[in-house]
Amino acid sequence: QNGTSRRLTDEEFDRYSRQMIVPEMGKEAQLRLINSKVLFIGAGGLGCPAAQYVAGAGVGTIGIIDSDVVEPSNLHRQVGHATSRIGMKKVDSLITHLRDLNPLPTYVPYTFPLSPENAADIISQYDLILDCTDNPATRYLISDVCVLLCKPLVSAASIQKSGQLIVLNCPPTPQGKLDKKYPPCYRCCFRKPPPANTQLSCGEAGIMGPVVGLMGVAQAGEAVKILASGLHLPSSTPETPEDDPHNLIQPTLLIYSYDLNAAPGPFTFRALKMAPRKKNCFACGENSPQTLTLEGIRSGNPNYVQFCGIQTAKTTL
Amino acid sequence: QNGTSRRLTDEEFDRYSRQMIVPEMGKEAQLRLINSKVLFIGAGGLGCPAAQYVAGAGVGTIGIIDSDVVEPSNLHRQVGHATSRIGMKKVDSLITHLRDLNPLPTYVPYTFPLSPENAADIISQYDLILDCTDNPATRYLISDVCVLLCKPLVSAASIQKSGQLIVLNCPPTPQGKLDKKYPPCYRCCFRKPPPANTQLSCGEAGIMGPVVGLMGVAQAGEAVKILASGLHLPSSTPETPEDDPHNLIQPTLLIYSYDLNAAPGPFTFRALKMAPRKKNCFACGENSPQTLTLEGIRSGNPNYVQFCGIQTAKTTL
Amino acid sequence: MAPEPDTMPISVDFLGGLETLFSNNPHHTISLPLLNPSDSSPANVGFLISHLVKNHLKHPRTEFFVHSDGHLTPGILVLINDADWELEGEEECKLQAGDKVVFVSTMHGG
Amino acid sequence: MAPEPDTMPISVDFLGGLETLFSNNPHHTISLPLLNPSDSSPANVGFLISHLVKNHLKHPRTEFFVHSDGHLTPGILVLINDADWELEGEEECKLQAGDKVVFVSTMHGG
Ligand SMILES: [Zn+2]
Ligand SMILES: [Zn+2]
Repeated sequence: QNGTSRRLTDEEFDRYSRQMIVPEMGKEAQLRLINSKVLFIGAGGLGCPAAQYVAGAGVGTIGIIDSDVVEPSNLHRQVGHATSRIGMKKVDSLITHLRDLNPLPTYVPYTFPLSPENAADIISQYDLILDCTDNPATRYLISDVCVLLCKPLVSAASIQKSGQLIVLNCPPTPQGKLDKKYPPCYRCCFRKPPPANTQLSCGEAGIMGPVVGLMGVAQAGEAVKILASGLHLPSSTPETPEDDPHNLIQPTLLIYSYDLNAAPGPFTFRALKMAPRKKNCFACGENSPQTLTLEGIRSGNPNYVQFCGIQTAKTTL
Repeated sequence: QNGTSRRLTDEEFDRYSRQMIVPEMGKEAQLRLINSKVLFIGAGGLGCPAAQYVAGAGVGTIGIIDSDVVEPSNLHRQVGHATSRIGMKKVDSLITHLRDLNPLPTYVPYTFPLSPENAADIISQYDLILDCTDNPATRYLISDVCVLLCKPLVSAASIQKSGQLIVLNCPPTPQGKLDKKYPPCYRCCFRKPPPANTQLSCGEAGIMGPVVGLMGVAQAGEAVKILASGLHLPSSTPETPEDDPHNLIQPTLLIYSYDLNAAPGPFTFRALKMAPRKKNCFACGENSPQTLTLEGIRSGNPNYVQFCGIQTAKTTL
Repeated sequence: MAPEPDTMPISVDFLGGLETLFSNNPHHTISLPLLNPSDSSPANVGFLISHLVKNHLKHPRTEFFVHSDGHLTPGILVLINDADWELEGEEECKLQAGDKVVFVSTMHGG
Repeated sequence: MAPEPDTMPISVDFLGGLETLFSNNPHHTISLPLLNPSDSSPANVGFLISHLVKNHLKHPRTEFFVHSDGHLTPGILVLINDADWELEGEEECKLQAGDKVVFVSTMHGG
């Protein structure tokens, strides 16, 4: 990493001292954060809290992509927006908030939707991707491009009273590599999307603010630790899952279950151990270089909208 | 509850519709939130995210007490403040942020420290208390007053890479009542504070933003569910712990362990089942009406600072 | 409670919203017949799913759990004793007393 | 690994920051002698604590776990098989093979 040996400025030291003194953090980890680039796909219920803590921690470049505008029904949970910014593009509204929280990072706005045509160009410019989106078609697109570009992915989702979180493709591993056990991609874990008639958006099914908020903050937590500790760097000696102390090759799917009628209990948080990369995975498995390419994605193959069985990706939350 | 049968205004409906359509929420639960009063003790790393989601959810009256001013070293984790408000009282800074997120609640600022002299007067005006403070002396004071005034308490704490959360005294139960099993207070769970030389503040020991942020959002989640579902109301038929489906009489202590070198694993979230109210508890047990009174607290008995073995409560984070 | 004869206890968890289809309860310990009565074959996960639909699914919107053909709705993750069911033979995986099965609905909102 | 003779396996978890005193590992399965060699009494939680200090505590700041008199530092919560140790006799509580002991450091920061 270039730049992990420079001195911190007084302003950086003032802002980041409380996290730098945490054991295993320190100046080098802080400089790794400052030298990193993180992309948030979605500036809604997940993206707002996730971006607050990633910006606060001092990640140097923060890209945010979302085409929506702020609406009053967003504000119970999208805490990076404000009543005074209703009608503004969410990306611009969130960056307004983040810039006042921490002016030091470079903020890069993308006020149009992520698409098969533009995904690779945008994702290629970042070290780590946070999936904060709201529809299956975009989730499969993001994961596929992350596999092809060797980017780790922190994926979260939430609806009504439940949330999920998983760290994918970390450490990033070239497509088709299967000589040992490697970390899974989104398709390894979720081979097929649910049928269109069982896909509910937060607009239709509702969402509790603290549930999606907790998943967003947890996403930020994973992003900060991955970048600070260099877990996103290709490992020269990947462990076998039996002795993988990092839970990366067989990551846990974290499930948060919020029960309106009870205090936290044994089912509030579940950590389910996932399988490693699958041989037959369409995106990262043995024959995947024949089935999935950046060229193909750009020209409409696979067809994500058809795969997910809906006419247009839902983007309103 | 008065007022749970009125109509919602158009603006309320616009703002809260996405949470009102969640199963088991609905108009009545929303009106319970609107008619409720919540007190945040501390406007720092826990109070900021907790207040964002409680304000977003539409709780009608939000009191915040803290005597600190905003400093640059707060901003990596205290996401309700801003660079443009450095030097402002934290309470005023946070309310500025919350009012733009949701102008409908009534915000009540207290820009002085909570003390044995003023605690009962302030706490008595609220339905639910969130302990977002940073030192043991204040934590014992808050719990003792909550027991005496029959207020449920959502208590969280965090340092370095760990966080804890527990719902106490819920449903609220009069001091000294022990004919059945009842929920514990803070002293039931944590009988003695650690010695002064092992008490670390976030300023000295450091704190990761996403860790304290996650605990704050989780606190908001408990507050919203308690008020929306009426779990804070005295129960006419308290269950025995064996069949308590609410996890309130024997609440779980939730522990979050953030590991910089690993993705979430089986130890990331632990839910430890606590004992119910203890017979020998100084604050809520059998003989507690003789040992703990509001009069006593106001006149310096117990002496919280001496009990916790430090000259002055640490209030800088 | 004592187990019924010719049945075995199976621990079944529903997460990610699926619990709302099953009496709002995330955890069930069910008594599963040792043999599938339709063909007297040993109970497998496919039989468990049909047993759950018949005896425990208390919600009109069954399509969130099973297709009209009785197969599990795509997008639901199944873990059998902590292992991905794809590695265990999916619906063909045989069950034993005390096995733990977790059904998780994939979420997409944000 | 095979258990050593005259010892029993005890599951010990450290949470709330205590793991940093114990090789940064929140979970240990230790081999605890069946008898306390100092007085040949059956192993109890007090003996477990001294055994942990002697064999597993790898950190100079021992005062975060035990006082100079060998007793556990106040502010540490102990759960024995999921029950508050105050209800189990604290340091006097006898241990059996397979028991699960959790030590949690209380936090106060915010
Ligand atoms: Zn894959
Ligand atoms: Zn008590």
